[in-house]
Amino acid sequence: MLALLKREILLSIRAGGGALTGVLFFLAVVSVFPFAVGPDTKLLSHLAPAILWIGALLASLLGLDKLFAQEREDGSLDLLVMQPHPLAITIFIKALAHWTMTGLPLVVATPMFGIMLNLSPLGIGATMITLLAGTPAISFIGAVGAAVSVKLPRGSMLISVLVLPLVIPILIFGVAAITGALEDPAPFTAPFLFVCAITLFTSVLGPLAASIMLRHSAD
Amino acid sequence: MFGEHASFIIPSYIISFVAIVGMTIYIIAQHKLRKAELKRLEESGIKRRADNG
Amino acid sequence: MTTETIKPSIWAFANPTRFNTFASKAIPVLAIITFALLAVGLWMSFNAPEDYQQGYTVLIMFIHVPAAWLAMMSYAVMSASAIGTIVWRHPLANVSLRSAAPLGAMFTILALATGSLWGKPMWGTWWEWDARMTSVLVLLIIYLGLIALSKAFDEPSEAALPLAVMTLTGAPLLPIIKFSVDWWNTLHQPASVSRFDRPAMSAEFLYPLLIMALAYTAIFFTLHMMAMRNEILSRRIRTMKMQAARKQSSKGAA
Amino acid sequence: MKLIIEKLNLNRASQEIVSNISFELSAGEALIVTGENGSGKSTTLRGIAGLMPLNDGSIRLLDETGKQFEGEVREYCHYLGHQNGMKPALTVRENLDFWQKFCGEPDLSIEEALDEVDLAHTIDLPFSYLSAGMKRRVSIARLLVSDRPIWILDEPTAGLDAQSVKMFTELCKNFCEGGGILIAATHLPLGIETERTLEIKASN
Repeated sequence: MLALLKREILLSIRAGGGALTGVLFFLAVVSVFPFAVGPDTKLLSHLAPAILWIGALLASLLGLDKLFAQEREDGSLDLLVMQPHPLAITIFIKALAHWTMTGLPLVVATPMFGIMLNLSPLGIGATMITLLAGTPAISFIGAVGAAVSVKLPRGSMLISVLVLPLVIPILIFGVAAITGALEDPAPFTAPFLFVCAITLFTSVLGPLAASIMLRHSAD
Repeated sequence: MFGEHASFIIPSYIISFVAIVGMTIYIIAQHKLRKAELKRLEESGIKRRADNG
Repeated sequence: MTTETIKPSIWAFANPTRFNTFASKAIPVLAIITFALLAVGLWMSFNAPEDYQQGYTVLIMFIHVPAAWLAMMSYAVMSASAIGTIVWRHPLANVSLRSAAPLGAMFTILALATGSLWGKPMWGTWWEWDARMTSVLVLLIIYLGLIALSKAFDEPSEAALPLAVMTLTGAPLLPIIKFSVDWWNTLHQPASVSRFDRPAMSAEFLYPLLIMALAYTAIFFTLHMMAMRNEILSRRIRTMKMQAARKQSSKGAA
Repeated sequence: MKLIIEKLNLNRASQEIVSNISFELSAGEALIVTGENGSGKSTTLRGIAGLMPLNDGSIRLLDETGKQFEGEVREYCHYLGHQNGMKPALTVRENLDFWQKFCGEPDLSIEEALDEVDLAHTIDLPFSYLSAGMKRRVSIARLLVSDRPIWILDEPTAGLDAQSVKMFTELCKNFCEGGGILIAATHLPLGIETERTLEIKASN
């Protein structure tokens, strides 16, 4: 399983640098916002948690279409499915690797974007923690979307349509937790714990559902 | 009738009616079409077999 | 040789054929029940007294709330069908799932449209990011995504499992979405009181509402059964066309 | 060890492709599956490899005492399909190393396996640099790096030149002599003593 993680990470570094593309996309989304909203720093810092989360959400959807479709194209999927390892664990690792190469770089890049959006250090910290806890769920649910559209040649739009409504709770609680950390009466712990709970729940649900799909996706 | 808000009440009933009846008509039309096609296929199927023999 | 080619199609359609025979008998009965319930429900609705707060707009509730309930019930029917597809691989389960999705979407759109028409005189705007309306909107996106997924495959039987898996993945997430949207709503508008939340509903509104809900349920099941019958027919047509094509090509080869 | 296939029946897009295939193979035996294009050779092999849901029938793997092996039969199989299952962006070594670790039961080392297919010199080249025939040979080397008692090969010699085919039949012979069970869809006989042929006809 460690071998799979290593291979996935190697692949995303080699083939076009999936990790960098994600951060680049994040940068593009974040820097487009001020053009739409105006350069008002006060407004931007108020909107910053939302901008960062939406950017992360969209960036996390990148590359999901390739998660299983590419494996299927080159015949690897058959071999992955045949092995004695529980398929759900294999999928869990693949989703985790996807997160490592898309979600995790965003967490690391957040301080820079936070400064650009005039977010306070506390806000930056809160954003990083909620992104760290929340973005894995997008990869886990995304794995289901990737699995059901594994046979569709142009599935990436469909995956986004299927996955986005399901990750709304993550967005709501993630942004709410940041707001909670910044503004006094609003709570931080409760929404943050919801984020963690949803991520844990989807880490089981996503790989299990995707494994049912891939196990029986006869060719 | 229906007081000052009639312009909201009547459209909402009309919309619901149109949607449900429209869906029903659509489904019935599809049913007719498919029945006809099935009949056509069955007839042409017999013909094809006759050609063979 | 001939028996061999016929065997799989008989095997595959044994149950659907029986279903179609059953449906032909059941649909008229269901239709009569639907009309009866609808007639009673509408009669009771229009004879309900004017609400002291909402005036006659309460009339919209009698078609809005059932539509919203049916929007959720369609998803429950779809989830049950999804289990049927995954666990028993029953062809009828997939037919049921595919047929229920457009109906669910229709009721969701009706809930949104009537909700908006109810909201305008109440809130003064056509759209309010009210907790219930927002959840129903998310539900609509999910329905449309599932319909798009079911249409994305060339071969309907290939869509069966993807559709079932996606539907079932959504099922446990729906309550979480509902909860999060409610939570989000109270966070942002702590003062606003949802118009749809009425602490206690008097019997004069409750009974017509319940009858209307039953009528809507009957509409759903009637249309669902009719749509399922259509789906089975269209598959039979497909199989026949494919067999004809194969016969043609084997003739060409020989 | 005995592989027993009974009344295999497979569907594809709700059309029956393969019907009523039964055979038994003991350790050291090879089965060559033949048939015209579209007759269901690949489907049969995929079915045995556990990659297609069985419409009917059973696949069992028994040991000498007649006891069934633990787990699914597919876990005891190597499958070589039309595609090679290798990542073009990774080197030959990285590709084989991954499959060896992921499949477990390491057998030959990567260097030894590549030696067997005469590709020792390509070990650090990216897989995408290789020619089609070399790619095929790397995926044959994959069969050697992990130990599996059953090989299921779908057109294994596609794209191989005469010399490589000879090398490959040699490998198959060795595998069977070592007590392996081999099922291959191929046009040419492998020249294994225990070789049998199963012809599949299109079911309609």
